[in-house]
Amino acid sequence: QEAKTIGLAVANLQADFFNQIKQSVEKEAQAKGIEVITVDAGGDSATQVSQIQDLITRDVDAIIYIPAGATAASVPVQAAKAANIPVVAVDRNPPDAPADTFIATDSVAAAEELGNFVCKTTGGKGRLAEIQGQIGTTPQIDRDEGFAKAMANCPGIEEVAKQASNQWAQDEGFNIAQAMIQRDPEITIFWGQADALALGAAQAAKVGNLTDVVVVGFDGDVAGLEAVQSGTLTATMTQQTQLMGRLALDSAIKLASGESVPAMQLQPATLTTKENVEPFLTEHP
Amino acid sequence: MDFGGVAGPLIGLVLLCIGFALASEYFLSVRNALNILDQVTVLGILAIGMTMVIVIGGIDLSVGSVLALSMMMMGWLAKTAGLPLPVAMILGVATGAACGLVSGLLVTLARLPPFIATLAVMSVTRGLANILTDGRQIVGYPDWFTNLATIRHLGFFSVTVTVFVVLMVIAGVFLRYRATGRNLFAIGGNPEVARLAGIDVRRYTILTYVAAGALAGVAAVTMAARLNSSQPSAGLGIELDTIAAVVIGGASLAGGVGSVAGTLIGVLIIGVLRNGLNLVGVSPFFQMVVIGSVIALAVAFDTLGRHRK
Amino acid sequence: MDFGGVAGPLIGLVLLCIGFALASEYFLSVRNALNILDQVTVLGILAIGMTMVIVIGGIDLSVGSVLALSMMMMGWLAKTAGLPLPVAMILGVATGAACGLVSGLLVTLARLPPFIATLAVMSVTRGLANILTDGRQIVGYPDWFTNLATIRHLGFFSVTVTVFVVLMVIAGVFLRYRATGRNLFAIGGNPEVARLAGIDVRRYTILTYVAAGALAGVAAVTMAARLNSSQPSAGLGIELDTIAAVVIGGASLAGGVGSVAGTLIGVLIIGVLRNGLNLVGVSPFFQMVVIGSVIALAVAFDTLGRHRK
Amino acid sequence: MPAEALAASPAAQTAREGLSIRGVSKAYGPITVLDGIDLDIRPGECLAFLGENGAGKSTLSSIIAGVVPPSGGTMRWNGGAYAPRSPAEALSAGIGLIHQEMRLLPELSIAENVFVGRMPMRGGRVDRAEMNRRAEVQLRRLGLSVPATTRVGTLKVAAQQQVEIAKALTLDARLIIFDEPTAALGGEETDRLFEQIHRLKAEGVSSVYISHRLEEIARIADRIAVLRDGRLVAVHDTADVPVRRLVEEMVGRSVDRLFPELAAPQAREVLAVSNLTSAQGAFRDISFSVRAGEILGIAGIVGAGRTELVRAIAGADPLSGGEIRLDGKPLRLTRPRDALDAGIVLVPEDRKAQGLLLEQTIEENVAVGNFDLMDKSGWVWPGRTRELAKKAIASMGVKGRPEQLAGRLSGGNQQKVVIAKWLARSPKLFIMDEPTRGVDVGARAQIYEAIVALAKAGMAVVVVSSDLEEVIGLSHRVMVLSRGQNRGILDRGEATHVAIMERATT
Ligand SMILES: Nc1ncnc2c1ncn2[C@@H]1O[C@H](COP(=O)(O)OP(=O)(O)OP(=O)(O)O)[C@@H](O)[C@H]1O
Ligand SMILES: Nc1ncnc2c1ncn2[C@@H]1O[C@H](COP(=O)(O)OP(=O)(O)OP(=O)(O)O)[C@@H](O)[C@H]1O
Ligand SMILES: [Mg+2]
Ligand SMILES: [Mg+2]
Repeated sequence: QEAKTIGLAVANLQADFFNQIKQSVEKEAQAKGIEVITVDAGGDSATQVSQIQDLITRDVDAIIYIPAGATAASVPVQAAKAANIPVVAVDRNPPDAPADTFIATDSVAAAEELGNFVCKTTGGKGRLAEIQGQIGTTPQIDRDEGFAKAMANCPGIEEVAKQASNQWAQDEGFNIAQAMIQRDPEITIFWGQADALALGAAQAAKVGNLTDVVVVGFDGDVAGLEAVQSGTLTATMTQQTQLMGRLALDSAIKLASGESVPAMQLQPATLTTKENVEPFLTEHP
Repeated sequence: MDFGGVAGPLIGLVLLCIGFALASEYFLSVRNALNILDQVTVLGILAIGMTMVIVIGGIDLSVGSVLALSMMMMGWLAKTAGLPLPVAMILGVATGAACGLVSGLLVTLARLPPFIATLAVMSVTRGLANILTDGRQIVGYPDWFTNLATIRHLGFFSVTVTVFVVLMVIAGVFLRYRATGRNLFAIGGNPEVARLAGIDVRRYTILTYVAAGALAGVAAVTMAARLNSSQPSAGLGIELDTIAAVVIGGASLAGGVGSVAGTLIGVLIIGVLRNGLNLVGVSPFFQMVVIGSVIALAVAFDTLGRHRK
Repeated sequence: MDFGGVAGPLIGLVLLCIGFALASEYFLSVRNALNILDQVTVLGILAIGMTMVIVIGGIDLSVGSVLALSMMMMGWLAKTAGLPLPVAMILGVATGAACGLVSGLLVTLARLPPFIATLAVMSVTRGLANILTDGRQIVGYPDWFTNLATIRHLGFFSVTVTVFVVLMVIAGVFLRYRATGRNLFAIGGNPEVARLAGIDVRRYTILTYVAAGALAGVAAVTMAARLNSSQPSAGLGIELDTIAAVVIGGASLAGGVGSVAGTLIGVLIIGVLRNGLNLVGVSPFFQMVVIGSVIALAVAFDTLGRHRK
Repeated sequence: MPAEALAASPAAQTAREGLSIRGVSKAYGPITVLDGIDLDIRPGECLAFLGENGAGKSTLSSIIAGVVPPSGGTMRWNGGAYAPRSPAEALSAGIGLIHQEMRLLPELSIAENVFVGRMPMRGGRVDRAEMNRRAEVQLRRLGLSVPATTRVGTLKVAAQQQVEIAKALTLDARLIIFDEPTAALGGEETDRLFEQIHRLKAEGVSSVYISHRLEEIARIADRIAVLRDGRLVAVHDTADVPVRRLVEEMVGRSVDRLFPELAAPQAREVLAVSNLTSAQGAFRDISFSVRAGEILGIAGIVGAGRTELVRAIAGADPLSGGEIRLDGKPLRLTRPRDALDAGIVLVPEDRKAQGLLLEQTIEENVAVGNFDLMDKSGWVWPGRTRELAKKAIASMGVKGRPEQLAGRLSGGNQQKVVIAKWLARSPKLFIMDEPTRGVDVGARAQIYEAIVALAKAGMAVVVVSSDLEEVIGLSHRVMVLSRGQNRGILDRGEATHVAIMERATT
């Protein structure tokens, strides 16, 4: 049986990371002559359950599921399975009902690598301010965990501030960082758990006339990469969104035609600095 | 039945259905109709409460957040505090009612405009919903619980859809045929007139917000069953959808006008739109454009029609 | 100056500042004061337009989305269409004004309730903002542009803050000392009385929404400079903050009451709250609880005080 | 209750039955509105409250009906202590009020308005059939025959007032307070109402009747309580008190004559209307003219189309044909501003809905629409606004300060503000629709004086009124409308009650 129609349920297109995956899936599908039906949950899991229901009604051959909400809901996977439609989970996987395959970046490892880099560039010394993502979400928890692992091996860096954002948004990052600088003008390192947060922090550092701060982000979205190139960000972890999109589509096609794919397909993220950012900007991995 | 008030939106709904039936072969089927009912259950239950609030001339921005708090409270009570799930369900609904009580008191005793009172409650309850588990969701409800939302008895209605339909009927009868229900229209028309007629405006106002809160609690239980989890981010932004549904259904934000039948149609218009656009495969961004336009059209159609009369 | 209308919120603001000054040693400094001004610029510019809309008895839910569309339009015109940035900036503001025109026409000609008209525009413009670049953000503005938001001239005001302050003053003078401005209050008080008094209610209503849209466009340029990018998700949910600021500032959602001075205080209350809570290091969830409570308290304080008079 | 039982021992019953008010006072902040009122209302009597605007009549009524609490004093009702905390409590004790500001629920039906808060139930449901039936019976008695399912918002002012009255009459109350029930009614409807009050009397129900029309009070009241500045001045048996005395008591001075002398109009024609036809069908083919210095009265029964006619001339309503000339120049009126710019002003019939911004100050109300008088370039100077407001207040003798909220003024004073506001424009044509609705005698005399002064100053004046006394006493000529048509224009000599009514009812 040949796959013709693939359903793509995106968590939230307002987040660049998801949007890039979506674009990659659509681009790849167009090249392969497959129809993709995209739905956007706008971050709400209940909406997403409805949308998956609609995709099932629409009789798609496979569903690519990027779960919305704090952590992945299992209901969509169960519903699809009940209708004999294979599911490819991307970024997050429902723990109690895993999808047929799971494609994601190994966030813990990536965050640890980033932490080690920070330790190295600063010579293992400095005052660290951390801007977390939305509390309780999988990426926030994983990135916290990975970075903390690295910091445990880097005693010279002192964590002086840690504050969560609500929407992973740049404006929030700006305001939170501004407050942090107000409290402690001696901050030397900003770690934003997403590029947007890091960019906000960088802007705050600029306005606050902080020189020689190291600002690192995560995701490697276009704005983040350009900022790395211009030196605004010291480094970011580039997730291979294009690759993940292609992989998701390929897996979906394979599953639809009855082939098997590995249950876990974790992708590494690339530590990106001024030295290696160039190719990523011309073609995002 | 008297179609007076709901003829406009009803025509809109029918047109919409015809359009989608033509555009997508998957639209017109019993299964899809049941799907739509499934999908609008939460919105519909919230809209019942919102109808009453809007009829008395108020507005409730907090429904989405109250839903989230009730949902988390239920989950927390069942999972962390170890209460039996049915008890936790009841306490979840009670949580919603308590939030409604706060809104009601803010509106009547503190004399806050409903917009502000419920905006404040919205912010506070969203915070509390997150604080309860530090932003994490609660998963792993027993099967019987999720079955409430997923198993369609006799091939038709799941328990949650049944609850929705029953609540609609009760609220419809209440607003049309009970003196108490009619009094709500008097309050919305002019609270001073209502007071002079011996209606206890304060008490009714408070009770209306309590009812809306309790219904948000019921919606929360429904959604938890549907999602098989409790999420602190649930219901984000749903208040605007709910208000839109009620107003599309012919209610006036100035108060004193509205009906449950109209609201049902409003809810279905939104549900059918979302479902149909997904089935046709309209891209998400373009969906926003279409939904906004249809809302404007539906209400314009109705108000212009009414004005010409 | 006449503190009549704004005394209540002003006291609230002062209390808040005293509280934060005691709670955090970092709060009370010129630099932090400038930070706060920076942080409220976008909200403040939006609130100016919202004040006028609320004064005429309307409401504008679309400001956040219109901001996003204007921002994307500016970016798209500059980056993709290749227009010079200053021209794109002007066209960005014009985009906002055009959206306001649509809202105004929906309210006056199609007779939609402002809530629904602007809700529809909100949905449509958010969709368009995303469609323009398929949801991608636009980055890489020239330095001179971001400097508008970041460089504090003479150690004090950045260009964007200056624009905000100037707009506040203009709007304040307009609403208090121009016949046109006073007429807006009459329209909000009772549109029929205003019409019989020779005021062209329709025209003024449309122009008010256009002004609010244009101001959302100005806010968009400001935000783009501040963020050094254009984002289709910008301004999500900011409409509720904006309305809250205006109402905290003493305006009435029933129309006919409001002032720019009050709005400024409302905006500062929200700005100080956010900034102060960040300085004290309060977690975001607990911030929601505090912000909701303070909003309720501030308005209750004001309305109860007014009622006692 | 059988009438014989009442007659048996009246003295004993006064003690046990009826309402006795002792030392009731009311203050709003520092302002005392009622001051130590002692009054008895006997069973089966109709007691009138008489007093100037702002004397405290409505406030006293509101206290009796539990709408506002008194600041001091006590009441006893049928022998027991009576201190209602809400209208609900007063209603259940058998005391009802029809409020001066008729405020109905425009979106609901007539029947639902009549029975709001106490709908008849059957089998757990509202018994709509019964409710509609009873409402229709009551309305027919009042002379209004429309289906009880009609939406109240579609009714004209007069019919709405009748609905309000029907509401009170179906209360089953033992004491009903009518606060200016006839302000919007014509003679016919008033007669019907009086029949109903007589019926109540016969059933032993007490009533309080408030009106500024002395002749009505003379007809219906058994006794008259005169209030002035919040104090009870006197209580009279209606039979033995001359009108002159009443007026003196309520105004505190004597009002020699209500209507001032008219001066002869000039020859110059200011307004010439020919073949005017409403786009909404309220009137057709109307022609008349008004000269400088002339007062033209427009009479007619309720619903004759008078309001629509003057609104159209003021640019507020659309026309479908005919011509309006002002000073010989034809006007094209598409909106009120056009009329204002041409020099036509209108004092509308419903001051609350059309004339005043209730939540704004007197100053603001006077200024709106008059900003161009103060500064052509559109700037607003607080000093000038204040000055204009002060002048306006002085010109009409408004009891109020510029910074006072218009909604807090008594009805008469509100009316004066609306007139004063347009006086400031020195218009060419001054139109007033029911200018003295709800206005006390003293103030009425002042308003008449102002109207005559306008004419003397060379303005053309048009006065629409349902009060025949008023049109006759005030006008050089009277035009009578009936069912949207001009039934003739009567000169001052010919305009008698009979002549007008004959034409008005054809
Ligand atoms: N809520 C209020 N606050 C302050 N003053 C008030 C309020 N209500 C009424 N008053 C004042 O009380 C006085 C008496 O008012 P009331 O309405 O009883 O007069 P009235 O005799 O009924 O006059 P009218 O004939 O014009 O109806 C007026 O001066 C009025 O301004
Ligand atoms: N908008 C309208 N459309 C159609 N008919 C109308 C409209 N407004 C009023 N009418 C009708 O026009 C007639 C004249 O009404 P109008 O209010 O002018 O009477 P009036 O003589 O001023 O009496 P009143 O004392 O009630 O003011 C009425 O029969 C009314 O029903
Ligand atoms: Mg009165
Ligand atoms: Mg009239």
